[in-house]
Amino acid sequence: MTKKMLYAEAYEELQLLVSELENGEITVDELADKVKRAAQLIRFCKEKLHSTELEVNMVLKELGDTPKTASEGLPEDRGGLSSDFET
Amino acid sequence: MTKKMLYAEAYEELQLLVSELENGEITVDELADKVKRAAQLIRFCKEKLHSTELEVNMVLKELGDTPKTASEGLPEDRGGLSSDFET
Amino acid sequence: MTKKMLYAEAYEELQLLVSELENGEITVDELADKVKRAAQLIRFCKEKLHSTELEVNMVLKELGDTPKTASEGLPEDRGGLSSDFET
Amino acid sequence: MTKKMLYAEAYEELQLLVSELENGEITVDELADKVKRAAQLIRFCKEKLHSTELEVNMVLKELGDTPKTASEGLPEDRGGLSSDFET
Amino acid sequence: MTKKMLYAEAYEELQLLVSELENGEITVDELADKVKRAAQLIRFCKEKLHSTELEVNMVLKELGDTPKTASEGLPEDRGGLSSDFET
Amino acid sequence: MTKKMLYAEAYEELQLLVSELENGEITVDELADKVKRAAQLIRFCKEKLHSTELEVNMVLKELGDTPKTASEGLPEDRGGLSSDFET
Amino acid sequence: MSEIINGNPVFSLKEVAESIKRTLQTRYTSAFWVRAEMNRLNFYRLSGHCYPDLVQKSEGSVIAQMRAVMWSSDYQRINRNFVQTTGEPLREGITMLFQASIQFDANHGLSLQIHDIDPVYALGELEREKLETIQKLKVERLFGLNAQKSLPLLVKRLAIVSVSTSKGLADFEQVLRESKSGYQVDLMLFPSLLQGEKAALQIERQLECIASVAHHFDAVAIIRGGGSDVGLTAFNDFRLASAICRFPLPVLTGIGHATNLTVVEMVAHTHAITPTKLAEIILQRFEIVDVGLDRAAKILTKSLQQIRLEQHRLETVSLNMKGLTLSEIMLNRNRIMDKMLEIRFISRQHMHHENNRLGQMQTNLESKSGYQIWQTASLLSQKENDFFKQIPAFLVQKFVDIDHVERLIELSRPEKILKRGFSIVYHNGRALTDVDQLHQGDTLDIRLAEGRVVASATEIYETNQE
Repeated sequence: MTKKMLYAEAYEELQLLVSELENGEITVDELADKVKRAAQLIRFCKEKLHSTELEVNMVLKELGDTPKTASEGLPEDRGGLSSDFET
Repeated sequence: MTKKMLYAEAYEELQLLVSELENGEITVDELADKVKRAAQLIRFCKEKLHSTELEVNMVLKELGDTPKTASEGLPEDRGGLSSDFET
Repeated sequence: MTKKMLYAEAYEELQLLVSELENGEITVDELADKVKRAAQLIRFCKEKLHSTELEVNMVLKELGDTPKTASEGLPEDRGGLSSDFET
Repeated sequence: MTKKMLYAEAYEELQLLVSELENGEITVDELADKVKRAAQLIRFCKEKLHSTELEVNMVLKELGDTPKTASEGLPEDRGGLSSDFET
Repeated sequence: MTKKMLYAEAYEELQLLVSELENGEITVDELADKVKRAAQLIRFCKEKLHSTELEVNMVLKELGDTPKTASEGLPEDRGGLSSDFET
Repeated sequence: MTKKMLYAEAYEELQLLVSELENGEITVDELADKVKRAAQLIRFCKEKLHSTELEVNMVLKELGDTPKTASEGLPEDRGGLSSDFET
Repeated sequence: MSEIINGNPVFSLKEVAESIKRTLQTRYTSAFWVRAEMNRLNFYRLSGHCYPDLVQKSEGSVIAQMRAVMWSSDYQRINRNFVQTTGEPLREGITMLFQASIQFDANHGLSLQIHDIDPVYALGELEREKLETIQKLKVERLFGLNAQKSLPLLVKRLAIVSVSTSKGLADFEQVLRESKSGYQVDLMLFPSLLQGEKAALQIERQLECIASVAHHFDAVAIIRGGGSDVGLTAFNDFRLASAICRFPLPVLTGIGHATNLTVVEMVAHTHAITPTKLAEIILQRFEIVDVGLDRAAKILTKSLQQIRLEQHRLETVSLNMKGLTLSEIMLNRNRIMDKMLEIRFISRQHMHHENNRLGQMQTNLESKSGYQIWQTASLLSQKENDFFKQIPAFLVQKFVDIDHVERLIELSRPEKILKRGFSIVYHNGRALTDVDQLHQGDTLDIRLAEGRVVASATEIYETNQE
């Protein structure tokens, strides 16, 4: 089964790798592969963090653009939002 | 079941999201979606507050316009108001 | 069942609304409606303070042949207002 | 069966040889051959270690070259990495 | 059966000769031969030791020429060694 | 049967003679012959001893010329000795 | 004076009356105090005199009865004093303390002439009477009943029991009318006398009348002007009081007086000490409501505050969320960075360690193999020494042994023995060792170290013969 990896899983695996390394459970034979894997995981996590940050920043920026007090006037096209907002 | 969301519910959900964030219960994987949801909720709450404020202001303005003592003369067209007052 | 709203009830309801407002027991969702209702009640109560209600003719008619009264000039026709005010 | 020797196996054999030497379990007749074998093992281990070090350093260097904060902009060609990253 | 003598055997025979001598088990008639034999054995052992030492020293010298820490750079022509190293 | 006399036999015979002499078992008549025989034997033994000593000394001298510690370098021409040494 | 008829003295009625009068006058020379109930006052407007009936009752029945007279001048004085003290004129039905003297008139018979009445005692009696009324109301569970009626928040329709000309009523209406806020209170007057004997009954009638149209009214007000404290008797009347207790609407009183509360006031829903005061009380209720409404209107604006507060909270939550989100990302980024540094450090350390171990191994290998060779070599040379060291000693020992043997042999040589003086005696070619076979005269060949001697045996001795 192929599924996209989660950040949490990647981080967990990374932690495992580090603790194996710390406890000297990794032999020289495995070392290069393990470090490669760790690098892959780190890169993946960084990517994920970056994309999340971009997304979050965009959302937050949009939010920040709405006036602080509603009384200062909301953009017109948002009038429909609250009525669209259903659960 | 689709129903319109309440401000109270939205605010509660928002607070839940924030407290999850505070307690570090949100993984990086969920973060973007959760923040999006929070932004949606905030926007909804702001809308709701704004519309409520407009409504309240209108009501209060109307109320303020009615003279304090009836002896100063009531507007005629309000005679019907009391008769509309049914439960 | 339609019954005339009592002043006391109206005043009491108003008081309740006001104390809810004061204690912040009203959610944003209810706020506009509650404020509207309170304004309506205030207006109704104010009307009452300054309106005439006693229908002297009716009293005399009901008393029939026993009007021993020397009514000192009552307003002729204010009776209609209060009777319109039903709940 | 011919298989590539592992560092761990090599090191173990080496340890055995050295401890035999220490315990005087090696006769003069075997000495030269054993020392030759030990030298071979040491050389193999060093090679292995060196190549591992080169590999690890390269991986770490590559990793270190990625900007520290993702927000400072990632190279474009790494965009595909996270999506390639499946388990 | 003719086979090359081992250092260990030679040394053992020598020890036997010494103890025979000590115990007075050697007659004057044998003495010369025995002495000759002992000398032969001693010479053989010395030869053996010497050649072993030379061999060991050469191996160790070769090994010593490789830097002790791999990180200081291994000679290029030894790159193939580890891959030749099979068991 | 004529065979070369052994030092051991000669010495034994001498000892026999001496004990006979000591026990007075030899008459004056035999005495001269026995003494003659003894002198003969003594001479033989001495000669044997001398020749043995010479031989041993020669061996020792040869051996003594080889250095005591093998590490100080063995003469080259003795390299072949150990290989000649077969049993 | 008296005639004799049939032998008996006979007196005329007048004589008898005068005799009685004389007797009484001599017997009752001064006035005295009498306690009695004034059953009837019997005031004659024309003459101004009163002829009260006095009675004494016991358990409901009259046990003594006497007429009395109060002359106009006495009555004026007495009544003035009485009103002054008790707040009401002399009236019937209460027990009083009279100062009286006995009068006898031929025409009118016996009567007590009242000179004075103790108003203080009457006051006590009145009070007692009032208490009895209250007690009775309580017994009948009427007392306080009207107070339980709920007075509407706004008393807008008020039935008034008063006299149309009453100053009190005028004051009451004026206060209501002149209320600055222009509150509207509708009044309807049900006129009635408020003092005098008929007052209680009239009031009661009007109350009945009002009760029949009670649904038009919020309350009834009994209004009586201030000034005179006289004539409040009606308001202690039991029947009126009980009617008020039972009245379907709240009964308010505005009865101006200075003395103690009347029973009617006690049982009324609300009482004010003057009509003006009552009007003020009613207006006050309006005022309270009005102020309440204004306050409510003001508080409604508080809802805007709530909205502001809510907006502020929302803003705070929003900022919080923003901060937390960014710090979460930062935290994770730092974690990843830490892991990277850790991996770098640990893997380098690992390799360094491994390298050191290998170096150690190499060093060990060198030293151990060198030592092994050195040790073997030294063992070998030890053996060599051991062996060759023994050889010379071995040979020397052998030489010594041979020398020893040689010396022994040397000592055994015959020549050596002969030289020391020994000689060998031969007989028949054999060396002699005893004299057994020897005979006298045998030839003996004696051998010396140097030379020979031939001799013959001359005497032979056995060994034991010597």
